[in-house]
Amino acid sequence: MSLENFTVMRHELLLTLAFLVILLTEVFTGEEKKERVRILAVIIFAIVTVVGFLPLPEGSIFGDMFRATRTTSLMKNILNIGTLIVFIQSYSWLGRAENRDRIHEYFMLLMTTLIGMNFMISAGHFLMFYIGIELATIPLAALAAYERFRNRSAEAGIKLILSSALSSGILLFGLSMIYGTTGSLYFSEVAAAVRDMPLVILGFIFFFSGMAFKMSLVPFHLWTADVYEGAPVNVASYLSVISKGAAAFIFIIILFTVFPIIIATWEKTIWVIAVLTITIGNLFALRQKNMKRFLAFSSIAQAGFFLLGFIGGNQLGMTTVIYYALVYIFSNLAAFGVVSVIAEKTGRESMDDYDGLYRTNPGLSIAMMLAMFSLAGIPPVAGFFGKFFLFVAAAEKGYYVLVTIAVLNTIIALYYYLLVVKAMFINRNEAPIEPFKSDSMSKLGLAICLAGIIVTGFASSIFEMIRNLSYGI
Amino acid sequence: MSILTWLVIIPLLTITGILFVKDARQAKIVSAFGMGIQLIVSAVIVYSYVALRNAGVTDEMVMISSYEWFRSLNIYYTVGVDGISVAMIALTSVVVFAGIFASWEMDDLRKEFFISLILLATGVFGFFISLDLFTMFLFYELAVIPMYILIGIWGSGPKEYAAMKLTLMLMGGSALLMVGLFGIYFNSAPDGGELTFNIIEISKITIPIEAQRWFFPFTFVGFGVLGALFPLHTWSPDGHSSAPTAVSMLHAGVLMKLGGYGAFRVAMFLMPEAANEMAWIFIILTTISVVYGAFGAIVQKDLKYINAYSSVSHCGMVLFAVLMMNRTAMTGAVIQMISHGLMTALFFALIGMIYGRTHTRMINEMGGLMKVIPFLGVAYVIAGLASLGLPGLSGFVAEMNIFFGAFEHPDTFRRVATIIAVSSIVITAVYILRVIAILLLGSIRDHHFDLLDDAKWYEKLSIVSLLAGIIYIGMAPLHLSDIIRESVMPIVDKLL
Amino acid sequence: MNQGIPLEYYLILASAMFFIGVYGFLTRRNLITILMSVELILNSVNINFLAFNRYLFPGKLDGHFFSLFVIAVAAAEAAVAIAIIINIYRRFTTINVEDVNSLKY
Amino acid sequence: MADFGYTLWILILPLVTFVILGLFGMKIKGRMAGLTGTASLAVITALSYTAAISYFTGGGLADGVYQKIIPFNSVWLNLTDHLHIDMGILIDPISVMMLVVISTVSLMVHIYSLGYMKGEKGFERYYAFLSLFSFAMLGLVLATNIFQMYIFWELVGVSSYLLIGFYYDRPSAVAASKKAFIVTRFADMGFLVGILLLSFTTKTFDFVSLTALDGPAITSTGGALFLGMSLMTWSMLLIFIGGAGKSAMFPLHIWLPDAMEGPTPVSALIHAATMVVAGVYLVARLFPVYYFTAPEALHIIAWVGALSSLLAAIIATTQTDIKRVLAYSTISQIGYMIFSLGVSGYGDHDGLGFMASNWHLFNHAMFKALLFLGAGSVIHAVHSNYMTDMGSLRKYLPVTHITFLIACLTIAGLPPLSGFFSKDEILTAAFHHDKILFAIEYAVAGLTAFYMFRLYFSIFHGVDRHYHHTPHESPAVMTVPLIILAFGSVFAGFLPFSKLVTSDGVPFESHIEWSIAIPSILIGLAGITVAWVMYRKENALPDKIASTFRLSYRWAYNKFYFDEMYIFVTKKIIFKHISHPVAWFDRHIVDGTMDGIAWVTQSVSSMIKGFQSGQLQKYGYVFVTGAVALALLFIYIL
Repeated sequence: MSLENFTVMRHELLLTLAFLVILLTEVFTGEEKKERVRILAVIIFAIVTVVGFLPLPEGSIFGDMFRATRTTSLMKNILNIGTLIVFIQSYSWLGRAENRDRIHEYFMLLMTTLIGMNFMISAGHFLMFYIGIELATIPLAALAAYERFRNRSAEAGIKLILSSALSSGILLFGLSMIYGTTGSLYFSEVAAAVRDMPLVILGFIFFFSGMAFKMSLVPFHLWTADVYEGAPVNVASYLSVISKGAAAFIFIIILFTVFPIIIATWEKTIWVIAVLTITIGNLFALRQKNMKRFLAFSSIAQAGFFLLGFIGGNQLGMTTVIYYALVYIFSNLAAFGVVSVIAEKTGRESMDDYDGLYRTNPGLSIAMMLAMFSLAGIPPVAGFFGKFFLFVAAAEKGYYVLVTIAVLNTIIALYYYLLVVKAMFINRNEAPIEPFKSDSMSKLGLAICLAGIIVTGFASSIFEMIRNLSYGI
Repeated sequence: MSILTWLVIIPLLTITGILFVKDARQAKIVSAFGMGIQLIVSAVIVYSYVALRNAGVTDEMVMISSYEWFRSLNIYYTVGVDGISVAMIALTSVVVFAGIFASWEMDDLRKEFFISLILLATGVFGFFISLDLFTMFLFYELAVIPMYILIGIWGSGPKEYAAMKLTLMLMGGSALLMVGLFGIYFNSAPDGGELTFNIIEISKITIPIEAQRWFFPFTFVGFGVLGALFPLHTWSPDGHSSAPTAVSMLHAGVLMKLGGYGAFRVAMFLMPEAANEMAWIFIILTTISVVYGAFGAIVQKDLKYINAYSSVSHCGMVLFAVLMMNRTAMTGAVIQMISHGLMTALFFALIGMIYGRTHTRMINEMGGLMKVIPFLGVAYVIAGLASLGLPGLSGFVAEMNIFFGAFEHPDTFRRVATIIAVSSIVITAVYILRVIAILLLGSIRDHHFDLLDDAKWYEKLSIVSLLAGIIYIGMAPLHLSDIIRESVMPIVDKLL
Repeated sequence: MNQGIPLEYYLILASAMFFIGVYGFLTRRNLITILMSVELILNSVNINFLAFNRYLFPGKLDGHFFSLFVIAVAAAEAAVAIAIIINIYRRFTTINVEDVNSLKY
Repeated sequence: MADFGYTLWILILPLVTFVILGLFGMKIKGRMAGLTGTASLAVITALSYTAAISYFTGGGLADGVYQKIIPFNSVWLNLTDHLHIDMGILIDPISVMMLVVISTVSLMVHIYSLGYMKGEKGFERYYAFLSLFSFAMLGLVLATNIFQMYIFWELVGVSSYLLIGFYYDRPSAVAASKKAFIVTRFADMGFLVGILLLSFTTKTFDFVSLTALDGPAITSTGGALFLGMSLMTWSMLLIFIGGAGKSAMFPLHIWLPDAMEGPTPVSALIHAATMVVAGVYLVARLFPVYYFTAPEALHIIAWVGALSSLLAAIIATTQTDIKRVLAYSTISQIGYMIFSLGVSGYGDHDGLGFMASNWHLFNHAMFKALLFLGAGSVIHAVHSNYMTDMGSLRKYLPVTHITFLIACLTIAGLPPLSGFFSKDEILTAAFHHDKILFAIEYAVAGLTAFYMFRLYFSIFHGVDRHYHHTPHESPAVMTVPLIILAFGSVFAGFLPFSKLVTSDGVPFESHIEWSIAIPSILIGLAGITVAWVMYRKENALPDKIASTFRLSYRWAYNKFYFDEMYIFVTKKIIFKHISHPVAWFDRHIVDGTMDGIAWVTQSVSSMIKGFQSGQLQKYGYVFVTGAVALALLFIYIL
């Protein structure tokens, strides 16, 4: 094993490097210059993101415990893009006085979780996968509790860490059963040895619920809304987009590569869970007034839509999941971006506060509207393409009933997304949010998201590229 | 680039233009200019279509151009027209043009209004030129969604409720439609080969009958919601009554036609066997629509409600005719779409103009308006007469084609349905005359109305452009009907 | 060679621990106790892994390593959790889980 | 045969006039508009007369038979593979006769209106509508096919609507116009369905092939039986419903008396002379089809005609509004014509009823237009419609008086005035067909004489009402048309009608059957005498008779409560029990379902909010339960 082999770990290594750079600057910068870490982090991460796109050799190291393929590197790049946007969006929030001494923590913790996710995605062995998943979760709990002086932040932190501990416990218990029946923890060996027998199914279901927790699928979703609401906006957006996207990626990889043999079982599971998730997510989102909570439930429902790509086990399915994740990253980050700008400037987070927003802040309203339309799947924005292709993927395998339930659910979803649009454009308000100028970093973040929302849909080459890198069972 | 694509590009350019004008007042000038050009382009398309046909081109679709889009799913941006779409394009551009002028006095958020309106129009144009189900669906939804904003912001009455209901019901329809499209797509290559969304390609194969049985209802009902198929029409009264003038015009005039157009261009053309099997269910529903809408209109007091129910009746007639599946009835359906599009747009324009003057839409609060606003009054009467199917105006031509086509079937069921549908012409007369009598005739009930002004130049322009269409079709229907008669043949041939 | 305690015993133990842990998680009111219940769950997993490795697949060490890592990760988890619990105590002046419910519906 | 290409102008001219007056009428205001309309109609009249003369003087004859000539025909709209709607001109005896009638009366009315409508607001609109009507009516009679006829039929209806509602600020006029339109529209629905049935049996709309003895209609077997009558009979009956609606036949007659709300010249033109006889024309046009394939329908037609004439005559004896008396008289007379067609045979002398009907139509147009215009002149003078406000007007309105008297004598059927001849032929035809119907018509003849002279005596004799303004004779522009029409009424009886208009186009000789004519003259005289006794001088006799037959008088006075029945059906049944429930159903059930779905979604959403309790342990509980449930589900069930 030569040193060159480590280049397959480029994403992880780069991130680690970036992590170290931030750590060192932390150490060597004076108190008054700490704010500059923000810009440094953004720049470094931009470089990491760009470098991630360079061609990469495929391969595996550590005795196939770590595998890098073009698919995984695509997934990592997508996560990088999302994280970059989150970094940009966090810029002004981190500038607050109370956050000043902990700016580097924020970046380091986020990068750590991203490293964890990258390991998760590249895992070839359940141990690597487990380490990745914990690395991606534990720092997030710390991040959720980032705002030390707010009750809600602390509550979000404890809810996240304890729920995730329970979920990883159950996941591990499931894994132990799978290990007991298959005798290995290597993906490739498990895949070969897995059989349709009760213990395996039980193990798989436990494993499944652990993953479902990560993706916040019903009924394992209950932490989601509380954590999103309590956590700082940017952490919530990271949780809802990057964390969920990564979970979806690794979940589809594991389903496709480790459990193809018991597809008959997990298809049914996913069918049930998808219906539950979409429906319950929508029903909860319907009533929400707090924007973060609202987006939390909407993201639960969105997670349900991801499952439509899982269910067929087909190449198109994986394509659409990755594609939709990309679209979803842009859309949801745009939404969270607007929420975060408004929360930052005015401290208001309720949907009622958005009444009449268009008349005072047209730019933000348009961005929010596009985001909502994209999430709802309205043309011509990317969400339409994403949803359409997801449905195509499910329909390809003949899951028409599921597709019908899902499309009918899009109507409920449309209803609550339109409520936001209604608040901004239609409702009148005695005391609307005052006109304000967003800082250039927020603008940049939103601009990237909006460009993504618009371009990703029409640019078929993106879809085709993803398709070429995807595989089915 | 095909000239058809300009139909999508021009509105988009117009929108860009509106974005860049400083003065919101200029927005309407830019819109009017853009839509004027659109009207000219439509005229050129009609002309070149006729020229092509005269030159002996017998292809089902002409002016086809196609660009690859999503290669792996075989999705193309494919446009092309036949006589039906050409006619619909012409209708749309006239109605949009008239709509711009009908909203000349829009004062609140004017730029946004025109942008949304033209975006809606873009969707409609795109829908009519699309030959690829994916793009067609995309444009379909694109046309529906601006309605929410348009009604919500610039509407009146319970606008939020109406806008939400309308949007959700229409999108519900499109959700069903989407399932139907998937069914079509995945059965578009029953003998192996590449799946396709291309309508012409699919029409060449036969979708397995089992699949048709499943997906025909989805597709038909999906389009039917927009075509006000009973009992899924209830978005129409509320939506129309709350919408601002130009939106009602466009929506009732053009958007509802998407339903009828899609119903035969997609649902029936691609799944003819199932269409034949299930026609009876929908014939019953549409017959109910026709009579029910008319009866519903009789007792309404709000002008817009009357017209909305009337639209239910008339659009029911479109679907009714479509389901009769022969050349005459299909021709009638298309002419009815155009005729109804023109006259209902005219109605809504007039209602908007009257409302703008009297600030009420309740017929019993008005009266004798013919004296003070003769131009609008006369136009209203003509629209009414067109609506009740007076010869010499467009409605008659359409209805006769429909009745004769429907009656051509020798079976008793269809004939009885036809006779029931024919009865709507009497009921229509009742409510139209009732409105005219209460609204325009008699003595003036409120003395504030003595001082009303008659139509302004832009209102006249709007009205005259619609009236011209109604009268032209009514007086010399042969051109239009021959163009359409040729074009419905491929569809009818498949259905037989 | 396995004439001592049969595998089943370990598995029953592990299952019992697992469910005791879950039960504890669901019923204990003190956040620290809940955390301890989680440790129970993780330890039951460890027993499972070790037992399976030892009895069924003695040739490899996957299970052993796995439990080592689980222990390490559990420690990290506990560290963060306790840090947050301390913060909870500061903010809410209680570590009763039922009182930490300002976020709901 | 002569070239009739110029007849196209008969259609084009009034349309052009309408468009010009309609678009620019407001600009050219007043008299000019009237003169334009009148001039255009004068040209049309000249063309019509030219056509008639050249047709009847040999231009239309070939082999001793009047031919159907189609100088112009072009496809207007293609319907099915067999059916296409044409627009064209058909010249044959009845259409030419109708041309003469329409153009004459219309011209008279145009001229008369110059005086009568002088100073009215909307003068140019009035002439525009008159032109539209002329166009529609001429198009109707010249139609080459049944569908063209239907088209113009509708246009006639709408122009009638517009003209009845000319005084649109009067609620009664508005109501009347609406009623007229809707009732005739209802009848037209029958017409349309009839056309549908007919055209799909015969695969043609064309009158020439429909009425050809070897054509598809007459040679058809009649189609399947439905309720005991063949499809053809049904279709012809339905078509007749259209005719009955336009011609105000019982029970669709209710609109006509109300239609008198329109300006009087309009009543003269549309509701007396031309439009209302469209039903007669329609049956006459399709007469061979009726006769050969739908004799049952023809039988019904005869009864409808007879009943209408009787009922209308009875009602007419009790009305006091002079225009209403004339309206019922019109219904009664049209009943005669319809009846006459119903009892007619086909060919040669058997076709006497056909000839008589058309002849009566012709004569009736003259004298009824005269009566209406005369009544208009009276109304113009005293500003009232009620005979109770009139009396002794002969002193003030000499010309009107004389012409009105001539018209009354004509309608009463006294020789040698034109009414005598045509009525006599009708009675003769009836006598040979059915004795009961004959008796009814005899009675009607007497009633007619009675109510007309009741009218006459009440207006021109009796007490002098001491008018506020002394009534004075109308200007020449109004009296000259009266005189012309009076001439027409007197001399039309001498036209050799049986040489011109016959059922099969072959001229025949007709004679007066004195055995029928003399009793009818006597009955007419008896009616006049009774009227003379009762109304010559103011006396108590009419009231006494009225109170003696109180019940029947009240029934007749209230027009046998037909209006009330219709109102009951429309308001109480259609509005109350159909439309309101439909509207309610739509708002509450159909719409309610949609709202209900939304409501259910919202409530479910509220119901399940308890799951998100904020309690970490509850979350864990759901988590574990979910996992276990899934496991159980998949291990044991699926």
